[in-house]
Parts: sequence; C-alpha cells; structure tokens
Amino acid sequence: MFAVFRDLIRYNIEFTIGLILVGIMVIFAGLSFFSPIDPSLIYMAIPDQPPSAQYWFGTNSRGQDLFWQLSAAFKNSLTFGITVAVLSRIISITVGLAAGYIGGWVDRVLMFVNDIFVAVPIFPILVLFYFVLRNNMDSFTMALILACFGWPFDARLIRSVALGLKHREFTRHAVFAGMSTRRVLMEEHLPYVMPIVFATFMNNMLWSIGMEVTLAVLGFTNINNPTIGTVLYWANSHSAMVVGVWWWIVIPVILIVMTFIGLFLLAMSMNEYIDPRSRLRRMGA
Amino acid sequence: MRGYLWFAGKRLLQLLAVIFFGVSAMFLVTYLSPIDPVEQVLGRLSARSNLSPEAIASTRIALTEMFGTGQPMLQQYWNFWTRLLRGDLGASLMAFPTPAMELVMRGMPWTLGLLLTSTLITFLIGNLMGGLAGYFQNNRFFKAFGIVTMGLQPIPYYIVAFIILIIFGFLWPVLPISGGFSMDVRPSWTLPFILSVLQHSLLPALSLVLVGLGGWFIGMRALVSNIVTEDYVTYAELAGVKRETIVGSYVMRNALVPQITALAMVIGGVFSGTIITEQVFNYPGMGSLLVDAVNAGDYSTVLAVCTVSITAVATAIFIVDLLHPLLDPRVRTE
Amino acid sequence: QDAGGSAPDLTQFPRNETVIVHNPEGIIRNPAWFNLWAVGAGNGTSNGLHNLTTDTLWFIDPDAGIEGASENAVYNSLADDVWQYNDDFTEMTVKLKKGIYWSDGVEFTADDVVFTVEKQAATPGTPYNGAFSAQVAEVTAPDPYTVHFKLKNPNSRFHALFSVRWTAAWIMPKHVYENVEDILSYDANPPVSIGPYTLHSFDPNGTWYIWEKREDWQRTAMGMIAEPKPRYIIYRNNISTDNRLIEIRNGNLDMVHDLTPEGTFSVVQQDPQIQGWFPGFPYAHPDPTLVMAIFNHQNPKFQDKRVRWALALMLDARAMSMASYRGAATLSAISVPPTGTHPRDYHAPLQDFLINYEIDTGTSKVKPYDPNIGVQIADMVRPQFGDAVPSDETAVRNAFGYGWWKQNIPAAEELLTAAGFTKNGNQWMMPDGQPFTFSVMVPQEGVVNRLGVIIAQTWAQNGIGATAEVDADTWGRQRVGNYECNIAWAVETWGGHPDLSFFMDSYHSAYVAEPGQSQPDRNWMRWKDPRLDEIIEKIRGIDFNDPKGIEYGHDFVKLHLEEMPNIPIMAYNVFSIQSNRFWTGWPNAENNYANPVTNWSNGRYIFTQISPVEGAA
Amino acid sequence: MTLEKNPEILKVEGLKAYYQMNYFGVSREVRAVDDITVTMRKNEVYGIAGESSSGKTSFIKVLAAAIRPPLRVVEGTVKYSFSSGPIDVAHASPAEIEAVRWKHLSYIMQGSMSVLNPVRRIGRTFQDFAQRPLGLKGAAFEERVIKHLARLNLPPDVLRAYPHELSGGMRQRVTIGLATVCHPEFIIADEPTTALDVVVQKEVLSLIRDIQKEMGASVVFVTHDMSVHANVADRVGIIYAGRLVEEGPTRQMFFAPKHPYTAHLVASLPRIGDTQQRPALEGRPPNLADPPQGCRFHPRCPLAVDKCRKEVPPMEVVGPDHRTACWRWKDVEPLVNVAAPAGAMA
Amino acid sequence: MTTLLDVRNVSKRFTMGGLFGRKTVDAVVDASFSLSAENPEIFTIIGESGSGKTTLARMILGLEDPSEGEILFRGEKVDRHAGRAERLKFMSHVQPVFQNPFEAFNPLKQIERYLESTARRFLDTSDKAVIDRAMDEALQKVGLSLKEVRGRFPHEMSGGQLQRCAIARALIPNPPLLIADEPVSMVDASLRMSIVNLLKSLRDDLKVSVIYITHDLATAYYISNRLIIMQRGRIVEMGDARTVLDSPEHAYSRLLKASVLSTDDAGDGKLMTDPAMVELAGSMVGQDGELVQRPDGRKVRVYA
Ligand SMILES: Nc1ncnc2c1ncn2[C@@H]1O[C@H](COP(=O)(O)OP(=O)(O)OP(=O)(O)O)[C@@H](O)[C@H]1O
Ligand SMILES: Nc1ncnc2c1ncn2[C@@H]1O[C@H](COP(=O)(O)OP(=O)(O)OP(=O)(O)O)[C@@H](O)[C@H]1O
Ligand SMILES: [Mg+2]
Ligand SMILES: [Mg+2]
Repeated sequence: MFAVFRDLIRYNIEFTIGLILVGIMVIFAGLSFFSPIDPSLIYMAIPDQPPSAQYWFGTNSRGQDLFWQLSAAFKNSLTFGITVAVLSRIISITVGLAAGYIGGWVDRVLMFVNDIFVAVPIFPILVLFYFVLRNNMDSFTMALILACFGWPFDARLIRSVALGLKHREFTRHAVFAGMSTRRVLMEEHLPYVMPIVFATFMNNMLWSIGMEVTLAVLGFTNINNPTIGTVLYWANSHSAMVVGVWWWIVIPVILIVMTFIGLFLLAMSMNEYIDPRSRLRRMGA
Repeated sequence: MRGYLWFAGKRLLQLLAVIFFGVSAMFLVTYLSPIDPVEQVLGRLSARSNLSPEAIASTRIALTEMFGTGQPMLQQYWNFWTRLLRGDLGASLMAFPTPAMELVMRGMPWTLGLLLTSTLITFLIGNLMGGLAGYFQNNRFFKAFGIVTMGLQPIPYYIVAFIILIIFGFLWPVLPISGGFSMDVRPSWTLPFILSVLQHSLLPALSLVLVGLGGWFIGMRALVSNIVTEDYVTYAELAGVKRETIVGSYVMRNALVPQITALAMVIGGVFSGTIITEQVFNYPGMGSLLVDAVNAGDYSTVLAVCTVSITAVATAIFIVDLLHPLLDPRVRTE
Repeated sequence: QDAGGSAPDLTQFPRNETVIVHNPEGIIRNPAWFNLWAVGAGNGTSNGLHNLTTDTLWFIDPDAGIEGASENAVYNSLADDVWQYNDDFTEMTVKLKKGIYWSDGVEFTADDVVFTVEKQAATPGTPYNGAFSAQVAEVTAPDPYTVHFKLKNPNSRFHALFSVRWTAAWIMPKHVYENVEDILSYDANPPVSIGPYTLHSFDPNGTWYIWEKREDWQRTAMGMIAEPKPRYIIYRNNISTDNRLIEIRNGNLDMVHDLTPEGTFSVVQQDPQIQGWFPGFPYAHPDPTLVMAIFNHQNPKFQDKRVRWALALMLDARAMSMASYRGAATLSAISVPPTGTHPRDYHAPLQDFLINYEIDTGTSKVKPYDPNIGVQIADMVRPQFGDAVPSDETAVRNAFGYGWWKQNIPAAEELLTAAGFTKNGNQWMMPDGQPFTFSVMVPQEGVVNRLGVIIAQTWAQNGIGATAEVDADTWGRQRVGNYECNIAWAVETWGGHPDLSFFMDSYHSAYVAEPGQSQPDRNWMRWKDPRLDEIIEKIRGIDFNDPKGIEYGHDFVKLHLEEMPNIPIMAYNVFSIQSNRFWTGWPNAENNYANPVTNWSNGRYIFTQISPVEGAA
Repeated sequence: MTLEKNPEILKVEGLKAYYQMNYFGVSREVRAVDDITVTMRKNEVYGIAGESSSGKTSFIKVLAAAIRPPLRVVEGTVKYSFSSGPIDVAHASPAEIEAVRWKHLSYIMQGSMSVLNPVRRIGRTFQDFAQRPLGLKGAAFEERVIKHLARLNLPPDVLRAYPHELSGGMRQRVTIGLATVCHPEFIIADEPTTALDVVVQKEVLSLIRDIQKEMGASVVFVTHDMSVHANVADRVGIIYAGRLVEEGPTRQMFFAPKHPYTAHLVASLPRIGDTQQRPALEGRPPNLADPPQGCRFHPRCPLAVDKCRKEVPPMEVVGPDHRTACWRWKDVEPLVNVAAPAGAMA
Repeated sequence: MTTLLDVRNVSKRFTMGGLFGRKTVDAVVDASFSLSAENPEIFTIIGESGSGKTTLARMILGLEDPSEGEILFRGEKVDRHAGRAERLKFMSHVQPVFQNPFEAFNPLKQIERYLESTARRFLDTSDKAVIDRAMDEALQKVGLSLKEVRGRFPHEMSGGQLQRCAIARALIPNPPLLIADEPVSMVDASLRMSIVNLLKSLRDDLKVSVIYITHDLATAYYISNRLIIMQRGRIVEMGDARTVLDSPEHAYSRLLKASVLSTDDAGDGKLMTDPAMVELAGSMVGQDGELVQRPDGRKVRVYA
C-alpha cells in the first residue's frame, strides 16, 4: 500500500498536485474546527477590508473575517457535497450493477423506480421540504434528499456498462470460481465502472453544491449557515463584484476551483491505478 | 420485428406507469405544501390598497371558492386526473383564470430553444474534447483543456453568468443582456426577429455551455479510457487507420451509448434547469415560472410544469431505450 | 461609453422622447391581461398599466406633492374637490371633473363611478368586492358629474378607498365592462385608458411594456395638471440587480426602483449623472413603512411589556443601521415612519417628550432615548463617504432620523429580572425555568433580512437564545401568526398626510384573530388594548383633515411607547435612483414633489415635471 | 529451393525486447526477446514456432512495430528494405512507421476475434484500413474489396455485416482480408488460425499461402502448431525462452532438426491414431523473468553437458539456410515416430 | 447404472438483430447424450467453428437456458435460476474451462484471485496456507507455479499461460465433471500432451468425467472414450471415438479427418482439400436428417 502510494507520488505528477490541492483544502476546511470566531456572527471585524497580513482573505461587507468564514463554508459545503456524493454513489452503484447483472424483473423494477426519480423534477420537491421543515431543514436533511435524487442518472450509466460486463466470460468464470453475486459485482464489475464512479462522484458533488448554491441564492436555505452558496448569496446581495469587494467572490471561486481540479487530478490518477492497462498507455508518452 | 414490438409495448407500459407515478408524487408534494395560494393573492392585494379587515375576509372566501383549494385531497386528486385525461391542467392560481398550460406553453419555446441548443452544443464539444482527451492522454493541449474546463465547471454558475454579463454587457457592451428579443421587433417568422432572438440568446447560451462542458468532458474521458485499451483500437492504430477515424468511429462511437442515455435524461430535465440563467439574463422561460409558481402556491402551474417535464424525461428515456438496438448493434431485445 | 448594440435597441424610440422605467414586479405571467378588476389574474400592474392608464378620485402622495396641484399632498384627480361627508359620516358626495375622456373617445361620467361600485359589489373575485359590499348601501349619480354614496355604517375614511397611495379603487370604463359577461375572465387587451397614455406594444413574455402618449392627453385628469413630457414610456421588469446597474449605466434605464445599498453607493459615485433621493449619503428614499421587530402577542414569551422593552434596550441602533443599510437607515423610535411629512407632524414635536421619557426597570429609572444617534452614524460613515455625508444637524436628522434608544444592557437585564427572568451562565431563563429562546423570522433577501440577522445576533450575544430564521413565506406565516418574532412592518401611512388610520384602524381588538386563524393586515403582532381601541374609535369619529387627528396620533405614539408591542426601528428605505443622462427634473429630498418609487401609482406625476436633456440623444 | 537468391527484406540483428515494469510497488523485467538475429527474404513464408510463452508474440510485436510499453526494445535493429526504402522499425519515428503500415507492412494480431470494431460494419472497417493506402475511392474501392473478399470465399454481403454477426472463421478471414487487401510486401500473422476448426484452418492457410504467392509478399507467421508450419512455411524458426534456437528450411527442420528442442517439438506432435503417449518434454518452460544460465534449454535437454550449463551456444550455420544454437547439434537425432521419406536428408 | 449427466433433446435458438430485420440462429438443434456416473469418460465434442459446441457446454453449465429440451445433472435439472446454495453445490461438481483465455480473466484484476476464490469456496477453508498449497498444486499440474502467477495481471501473461491458469483453477475443487472448452488451443504440442495426459489421469485416477471440446482430432483420438461431431448445430456423428475417427461415415466427419494437416510432407505446401468433399459436406448444412444407430455402436445422421 505504501509502495503504491509512493509510486503514485513519484511517477504521477498529477497525483501529487491533486493530493496537494485536496490536502490544502482539507486542512483549510478542517481549520474551521479551531476557528477563533463564530462564523455566523456579523460585524465582528471592520467590513470590506482587502486581503492583508491581518485578514488573509480580507473581510466581507458583513464584517466577517473571510478566512474563517470560508473555512467554515468549505467545511460545510464539502461535507455536504461529499455526503450527497457518497450516499448517492452507494445507491447508484448498487442499483446500476445489480440491475445490469441480475437483469430480469429486478432490472425492470429498478429501472422503473430509476425512471421515476429521473423524471420527477427535484426543485419543487426541495422547496416543499424547505417549506415544511423550515428550521429543521439542516444540511444533512438536504443532503439526504439530494442523495435520493442524485443517483438515478449514474445508476443508468453504470447499468449500461454492467450490461456489457454481464456477458463477458470473466463474469461467468468468477461465478464458477464460487464468487457470490456481491463479490462479482463489487470486485469484478466495480473496478470497471470506477472511472465512471469517480467522474460522476465529482459531477455529483458539483451538482449538489451547485444545487445548494442555487437554493441559497434563491433564499431557500438557511442563509446564516456558512456554505459556499450562502457566501455567494451574501456577496451578491451586497453587490460585491460591482462595488469592488472582489475578494469576497474571487477567493471562494479560486478555492472551489482548486478543490475540484485537485479532485479531478486525483480521480485521473486513481483510474490509472485501477486499470493496469491505462498505466501502460501513459508510459508510452 | 414481432419481438421488437413486444419489447416496445412493454416499454410503453413502463413509460405510462412512470408518468402516472411521477405525476402522482408531484401532486402529493404540492398538496402537502403549506403555502396557500389564496393568501398569496390577498397579500399582493392588501399590500397595494387600504382594504378593511372585513373586505379581506370576504375576498378570501370568494377566492377559496374559485380556486377550489378547500376540497378534500382525494377529491382534488380525482379532479386532477379526470381533467388531465381531458388534456386540461386547470387554471393557474397565480394568473387566474388563465389555463396553467398557457403559462407553460409561453415559457416553453424559450426554454427549449435555449437549452436544447446549448445542451447539444455542450454535449458535442464536451464529448468530443473528452473523447480526444481520453484518447490522447498525454497530449498537452487536451490536458490543458481538461484542466480549464474542470476549472470552469466548479465555478458556481451564478458567478460565470455574472462575469459574462459584466464583460459583454458592460466592459465591452456588444451583446444585449436582457430579454428574449429586442423591443423594436415583433414576434414573427421574419429575419429581424430571428436575428434578434439569436443575438439575445448568445450570452445565456455561452454561460450554459461554459459550465456544462466539464460534466460531459470528464464523463466521456472516463468512458474512453476504458475503450482505448480494447484490441480493436490497438489494431486500428497498428493498421495506421486515420487518427480521426479511430477517435471518432472506434473509440468515441463505442462510448456513445451511455452518453446518449445521459443526454436524454438531461434534455428531458432542461425544464427546471434555468432558474439562474433566467434571472441573470432576464431571459424568458420555465425556470422562473416554476419558482414563481412554487412561491405563489400556484399548484396548477407547478403540476403543469412537472407533468410536462416528467412526460418529457420519461419519453426521452423511452426513445433512447427503443433506439438502443440501433445505437449498439450487439444489443439483443430479449 | 457607447450604448450601441445593447438592449433595447431603440431606433424607433428616440431617447429624448422616451423614458425607460424599471418595474420591480417579477416576470408578468399573464402579459396580455389588462383587466385590473380581476383579483389574482397574474397580470402586471406597475408595468405602466396602473401608472398610466387608470384613474380614480383622489391621490395622496407619500411625499409633499406638486406645489399648486395638491394640498397637504392630496390631489383631486377625477374628483373636482375633496370628499364631502354628512355629519355622522354615513353619506359621501363627490363632484367630478368635466371634460375627461376615455382613450376610445367616450366621456367619463358619474355613471362610470356608479358602475365601478355596483359591479364590484356584486362580483366576488373583484378587488373591492368585499369593501363595497360591506360598506356601500347605495350609490347614485344625481347628475353626470356628481356621485352620492350612502353607507351602511358611519365611516369617516370611506374616501380612502378612492384615494391612491399605491393603488385604490380604479374607475372602470362602464361602456366596456357592461358588455362583458364575466368580467373575471376578460383580458381587456388592449386596455381603454383614462390616463394620458395608451398601450403601444408589449413583450409576449411579460418583461416590457411600451406606452404612448395620447393625442388628447389634455382630456385626462393628469393632463389638466401639466403636460406629461415623454412621448413613450417603457416599463421593464424582472431585471436582476446587477443587470439594472449595467442597464442604467448603459443608458437603457432612466428610473430604477431599487438597488442594494452598496450598488447604489458605487453607481452614484461612478456616474455623476445618476442621482438618489438625498443628494449625498444615504441617497435612499424612506418609504412610508416602518420596519420593526414584531412580537407575537399570542405567544406567552412576549406578553410582558418589560420583556419587550428589555429586548428593545438590548439593540444597538448603530449596528442595525450599519448592518442593514450600511448606515443609510432613517431611524425612528416611535411607531410612525420618519418619512414624508411625518417628521414635521410627529418626530419633531415629540422629540422633547422622548428625551425626557423615563422607564422604571423595577430597580432603577432610566432615560433610554438618545437623540444623537443620527450624528454618531453620520460620523461612522463619514470616513468612507466623506463629503457626501451631511453634517448640518437638520440634514442629519432628516437623513438618519431623530434618534433611537441607546443600547443599555444593564437596564434591559433589570427589566428581565423584574419580569421574573433569571440568568443562568450566559443564558436568560424564563420564569418557568425554560431557557428564553425564540426564532426571529426574516425574509429571504434585502435589507430587512440583514437587519433581522443583526438583531437576532445582538440578542444572542446578550444571553437570549434568538436565532434568525429565513423564510420565503414570511407573509403567509405572519398572517396566520406562525412566528415568534418577525422582522417586517406593521405600520404604513399615507406619508404625505398625517392621518394614521391607514394602519391603525385595523389595530382594533375586534379584528384580532384566534391563534392559528388568519389575521387581517397590519396588526400582525395581534396587539389588544382597550386604550388603543379608544384612540381608534376617536379617530373614526373625526374627519380625515381634522387637526385633532395629529393629537390622537400623539396619544397613540405614547401608548405604543408604554407598551412597546413591537420595536419600531427604521423607515423601509428604498434605493431608487434616476439617471439625468436623457431626462432631468426628477424628484429628490430638496424638491420632494413625488415619491420616486416606480411601482406606486403616484409616481405618474413625475412625468409631468421632467424634461429631456438637450442634445443627449 | 533457391531461397538464398531472393533479396533480403527484413534483417533483425541482436534484438532484445524486454517487458519492463516499475510501477505501483511492482518492479519486474521479462526478457521476452533476448538477442535474436534473423533475416527474412522476399517472397518467403517464415514460420515461427515455440512453446507457449516463449516470446513469439513479443517478437512479432517488435517486427510489426507494435511496441508498446511495457515492452521495450533494449538493443538491436529491425531493418526492413521495402520498395519505398529501408526502415528500422525499432527506432523509426511514428510518422515513418505510419507511412509503411498496411501499404508495405501489415499485421494480423493474435486473438482476431476482438480486433474488429463491434459497432462498425465490415465495409466501413475496410474503408478505414485500406482506403488510404490503396488510394482508391467509392465504387472502384468497393469493387477491389469485393474482389478480394471473393478470393477469401467471403460473399459481398459481409461488408454490410457487423462483426458479431459473423462466425469465427469468417471473422478470421475478414482479418486476413484486411491485412492483405493492400498487397503489402510483408505480412505478419500471429496465430491466425488458432481458434478455427481444421477444415476452416486449412482453407485459411491455403488462402494465406495463395495470396502470398500471388503478391510475391513475405509472410511471417507464428503458431505453436507444427503441422501448420509443415504445410505453409518455407522456413521455420524455433524460439525457446526468448531466443531463436534453430532456423532452417521446413523440410530440414522436420526431418533433420539440429536442435534437441526442435526434435522434440516435431516428435511430440500428436497424430490421429496415436494411442500411446508421445515423449513429452520434462520440466516446465523457463521463467523469462529469471531465465537459466548458459543454454536456456539445458535443464530439460537430454543431451545437456556441463558446457551447456555455462556457456550460451552461438548460432552456427549447419547447412544451407540452416542455423542452430546448440553445442551438440551434431548429436541431435530425429526422435522416434518421425518417418522421414526417402531423400529427405539429401 | 446412474447417469451423471443427461442431455435430452436440447436445442438453443438465439434471436438477434436490430430494430427491424431480426435473425434467429439455431446454435444447437436437438442434441442428446448422457454420461454415466460409474464409468467416468472423456467425452469429446468436435465440430466446425460456430457449430454450437460452446453453446452446448454453456447450457450444461447452466449459463444459458435451452430453448427446448432439458439437461439433468445427477437426476436434477440444471437450472440457471436455482438458489445460490444449489448452484454452489452444482459448481462444486461441475467446473468449466472457458474457451477464450484472454476473456476468461478480468483484465483489471490479478489472476490468482480466481484460483484463490475457488479454493476458498469449494475447499471450504480460509486457511491461507491450505489455499496457497491447493493453488500451487493445481498450477504445478499445468506446468506453472504460484510464484509465477502471483501478482500478475492477465495482459502480462501469454495466451497459453492464461489457458493453463484456467485449467488449474477448474481442477481445484476436484469436480466429478469437468467441461473443458478448447483447453489447449493455445499451447504447444508438448505442453498440450501433458495437459491432455492430465485429463486422462483425472479420468483414470480420480474418476473425473470430462467433456472435452476441441478442434484437435489427434488428442481426441488419443484420450477420448466417445465423441460427437457437430455441424451447424446438429450432431452428425456420435460414438466410440476411435471407431468414428478411424472410419468417419458422415460427409462432414470425413472432410474433417481429411483436413487434418500432417507433417509428413512438410515443406511441400500441400493445402488442397478435395473440393467435392467440401461441397458434399456443405450441402448437408441445414438439413434435418435423422440420427441412425449403426451396428458398430455409432450414430450417424442420414438424410432423406
Ligand atoms: N505486457 C506484459 N507485461 C509483462 N510480461 C509480459 C507481457 N506480455 C507478455 N509477457 C510475458 O512475456 C513472455 C512472452 O510472452 P509472449 O506473449 O510473447 O508469448 P508467446 O510465445 O506468444 O506465447 P503463446 O503461444 O502462449 O501466445 C511471457 O512470459 C509473458 O508472461
Ligand atoms: N449469445 C449469443 N447470441 C447470439 N448468437 C450466439 C450467441 N452465442 C453464440 N451464438 C451463435 O451460435 C452459434 C454457435 O456458437 P458457439 O459459440 O456455440 O460455437 P462453437 O462451436 O463453440 O464455435 P467455436 O469453435 O468457434 O468456438 C454461432 O453461430 C454463434 O454466432
Ligand atoms: Mg502469443
Ligand atoms: Mg466455442
């Protein structure tokens, strides 16, 4: 394991960069646990200060130190995005692989449910939940709801790959090697869909964070809970860009871009690790 | 052929069931929503004028009667389906008594036009670049392109749209930044109108394309990275088949089936997807209609949008499923 | 910079003949609907329709009104004179102007007014159905230019139904609507206008409307005051804040309804042609609505006035002003908005009373009022805005308000202790031993949202478990009383006229609803007090213009101070800006002839006062 | 046979091609091709035989310029002299290799079941592969292809079929068709008939042979099936553990092998009617990651002496066109059961 | 006598094709034979490419449902949809060697997993040492060793190596019935003989029955007890292996034998088959005919 890791770092500059970027963001988000100030408080600092030695990321028009504000926001949003992505990945992998491999009525039922979830528009449902739950609509509840709607696209994608794998000889071979259905799915088929899983993991994270941003911008979330969405909501409602408080928007954008480029690079290099054949391909540089 | 019809028939039943359950679910959702459309109307009315409490009370009664929102749920549900089967989605509650479908149909061409084209463009460019990047894994240009799109994708859409607005609306004001067409043309199938519509859709479309690329790109790249190791690709390479052909017809063609399924789902889902675009660019469409309707408790319109959307998504998937044997000759319709 | 290429491309609408107005309504869902007499038809109203094509008997401006054309901000519009009541206010007679014509050439007469009242009284679903059917016993037209109302009950404010503050009972063209079978499903496209403009064209998607001046504009009530200058008026709606900023700088908007404070500060600094209400800071126009912290009196937590006072004394006016308006707030300690002519009638006369106002905390006596808060705020923003901030004392008072309560935590704690509360660590406990926690409901956006957040935070910092709760449906929830503390307004006034019945009449305890039931507008806190009822009944017994009205108004203010049923904070300032690039003569604090807010129908008088800029277009 | 007179088309010298892996904590070197020197001539069919995993495919990959990581050419040259000019494919640039592919050099990969694009009709695949080198378009091209397919006993319908609609034999013939339609000078085939039944195998082989004769092309093909070599090849080379151990005219190889391994291969070939076990080689094929010292065959060689264990035997010429790498080639006898027809030893 | 395997009138028809033109392929038509439990034998299936050998094997393995007919293993129907426990029991008795070794292993996974899983499941142990020993023993039988295989991915192995791994895996549970689909197609003659001998000794020493699918008539002759010859889905000749191969009767069988390459005239480049034979054999494709019992025990398809 260690050797794998070492080699990934040694031979794969993408992996290294990705690791560094993601590492920075994890540390940054983790810092919020040690935040000296409650990020929900406003007017605790002089507003509209550009980045400086005292305020690394400046302060916003609400008198908040953006460093700690963003640290909390990234902690919340990334946790949120990862929760959604992980939960919906679990569902979509299970459903996709099972539907593709088992087939028959299992497939039909799963795809039927899948179609319903794809077809039903999520926005009114989220808003309804918001209306009904109001204060109790915390980000975990929202993550659960989004997870319920985030799986069907990818489940179908995974299913279509799994359908092809089902008829491959090695699947039958695995069955005769006594592997249980679960093992066949998890160990034989899952690696095949891993690149898709990684890709959709990120897409899903982006989708859920984007959804959170949209809802926040429209005011359908608890806007006093620092998240990327609410940071932008407030920046927008203070016309930050127009007024010249650019750091309020530019810094979170840079951070989120860093995060996802980091994840992208990691995913790319992980794909290579999973598929020994593509490793060889890159060696042919 | 008979087998195929049998398959299509079964699939059609599934389509109908999906629509039925989806629409019913949305009915339940709207029924449970605590927002009362009558109060919303009253709120607007009383904010503007100085009405006495008695006057407000009697208006409330009149409106509840007109909207039919006081009936028990099963009754409303029954009414809803009987009306729907006659093709009637009821009167909008925020634009009473205009049929909800009329509101939907007004926004639809804009939403469809903008989103279909930008989705297709995004699909084409994203997949093309993703395919190329997956094939030429060590190519600098595609690597850079990947990083740029991957860098663009996480930027919240709102910001991207906003920056485009500033650049093309203010710093270099060459394109209109609001509306579907300009005020001195009349909607008609004439050149000035069409040009005006195109001109107005450029910025919104650009913003949608920019943020949408990444998803397709990375998806295609992942699919392709599985396919490039197949023997037939290696063999074609060894035979000196033109790179374009290999990338296009060997690599991407084989990765296309799942992407087309995804496209169907996305295209079907365009209806609810443009709230922010419509806000930033003041563009007509269904996204803001849905937000307004939800906020106003206009359940007829919410249901009309949902019914259209559910039908569209389900149908799109249905069609792709039916076309599957065409897309992939190996598929057997057991 | 050049506007070339950016929308709207107005070759057909030369800018020296065209004014472009921002309408804050969202997308108009029923754009081809011009019937204003169907409730909830989803049509636009402030898209020019009610601003330019309608009329009724009187207008009362939230600001001073045009000199000569109005008196005490009251304009006689279709009416030729003010209302005439009989002694016990059971009958009202109105004289109408002559020579007024509908845009289709039919003359306007008393029959139109009678039709308007009778038709709406008979048709549920029309806006004044409830009002007319409950109040009007009989309406007649003794002659074509006189209307006579007999009322079911005495009502000294009946004319208010025909007096525009934002809207009022618009007069229907009888000759059109009498032929319509179901007026609720009639779209009236194109509308017949009694104002100086008619419909030119509109966006089928509901985002803009173009109106054109009538040839016979003189034959309208407004035309009789002065000629409206623009040949075309374009109303554009659903333009996002950033979009608005860009469009006004690109020359595609002349009047913007509202912006963010920050957006306003930057745009007036960058573009010298753009003006706000005040020539300098705070630029915003104070609306005749008063933003306040509204407590739900049916909630046991807020039934002790000492608690309410304690909560008021915990607040820091400077923090609230900075957080909500970045200092550009116009504060008011009393329950009357500091707008229009009210400072003259209420704030100035009551200043000494407030300075000497004393409350007994149970432990000590304190004078909570601080008349210098405005100056302090002005000093706070001066480093940023420099000379734009007024320094003259009167100007400061007009802009920042007459004063507010000084934050006084010890006094607040004494009050809470007196009310039986105890402090456990940093958390206040109610007499029943439970922690004192509640949610502060705030709307989704805008300055009120910001205000609510800082209020909740200030309380929380002082040991009250208050949390800001943002909701999209604050309106619905305050109506059914589903909140604990609500940041909104429960006070609205005419603005230009001292009469307070606009909001006070509905404060009568007879209207207070049961918990969970729907509360009629404005007494959202469901405050009940026999002394209040007494004042209300006294006001009902006098005429609108009776000078005693101000006296009773003062009584109300004092009662309110004693009870503190809600905490008045500041006027709802609106950042309305106008561009002098193509047109000038807009109203402002010095020449406050009209309210610049574009969606109120009174704004129509502005079009008679502006003039095109020479050589601009 | 007068093969010597034919001009050389391929000259492989001291070729070493290894699989080198050093990644994700694994490092390994497999010396799949270890110092092979061989020449091939115009208009010749050269068969390569050898045990499973002896490096045949690896060698052929180098010849076909299909060198992909982890396979690396460590040493040596692979020089072709095509009509368009000489080229060393082990060191040429991709563009240079591209220029000769299919036109001069074509390759039939091992496992031809999966070398056809599953979603492309055969006709399109033909266009992809052959249109450019042939320089024909439209009807002329189609005509040419159909004619060629007819030679392979394939109906023109095939062009409209998808690969999965064809039987294995048909697919194999299509692959051969693809590789030969441009009349390349040099054809490389890796186990082209392994998956086929004997009837089809024979048919396919005779096709390859016929086409080769007709076009005057050179063919190198790999199979472990000695009976195929016996009937198709002009010369046969035997690879053992990454080395060429013997090459010579087919007949000589079968009836007068000069290497104990060759003798073995020939003798172990089962025939119908066998009821007794044939002499099978003892021991297991050497592990190419760690090959034995000296002659690589020595652990299994009945003739092995001390020298064999220590010194690598050089290639010695033992007859016209016949070379072997064995210290004791003179002692090699054809093994039992091989009935040499009269005059074969001449 | 009890039957180990009973294949009764089994047919398999595939439908395939796109939107409109659909085709059906009769992969196996009415095949019947049985294996006895007491006399383990090597039962060989020979035939054209695409004649349905693999399909038949798949149906026996329960990977494909017969369109018609049924297959009984030890008196129980082979059922693809049976419960997991039953399927496992079946698998511990019947093990396959799949035809295409390149396809038989997951290219993303190391080869040893298959062996390990088989050992773990069917030897019912989780003792690492026992499993490793079982794997190594099985690999040694086919000329490999665990050391060579461990940690390797399929693409790092030659075709023959993969094929041998596949055989080794199937041997681990010691199944009474082994279905080997062209198990030696990719190994050289010498190794092929040792594997074939391995099959032989399995039969003789361990009483394993083997269904041996091959194109190699020589090894078929050498080890099999009985064989069937298939042409385009149909069994055209069936009987004692040596009887049939010594004097094939059906036209296709004869063509088959005649097509076997010999080394006797190595270097002469003789590759011609008598066209008349080819024609005759070809003319029988698709005809129904009937399997007729001959006095020497074989059955031959004759046509009306
Ligand atoms: N990609 C690879 N990485 C590492 N080792 C490899 C790779 N490909 C092949 N090998 C090893 O190289 C050696 C030679 O393999 P090669 O495929 O050339 O054998 P072969 O002679 O073609 O065998 P067969 O007749 O079975 O196809 C084998 O030991 C094999 O395991
Ligand atoms: N899953 C399938 N779907 C459709 N047709 C199939 C399928 N599997 C096999 N076939 C067809 O059935 C026929 C018999 O195939 P099968 O694989 O059983 O032949 P085989 O005798 O094993 O041939 P080979 O010697 O080439 O392995 C062929 O024509 C093949 O195309
Ligand atoms: Mg090989
Ligand atoms: Mg087969």
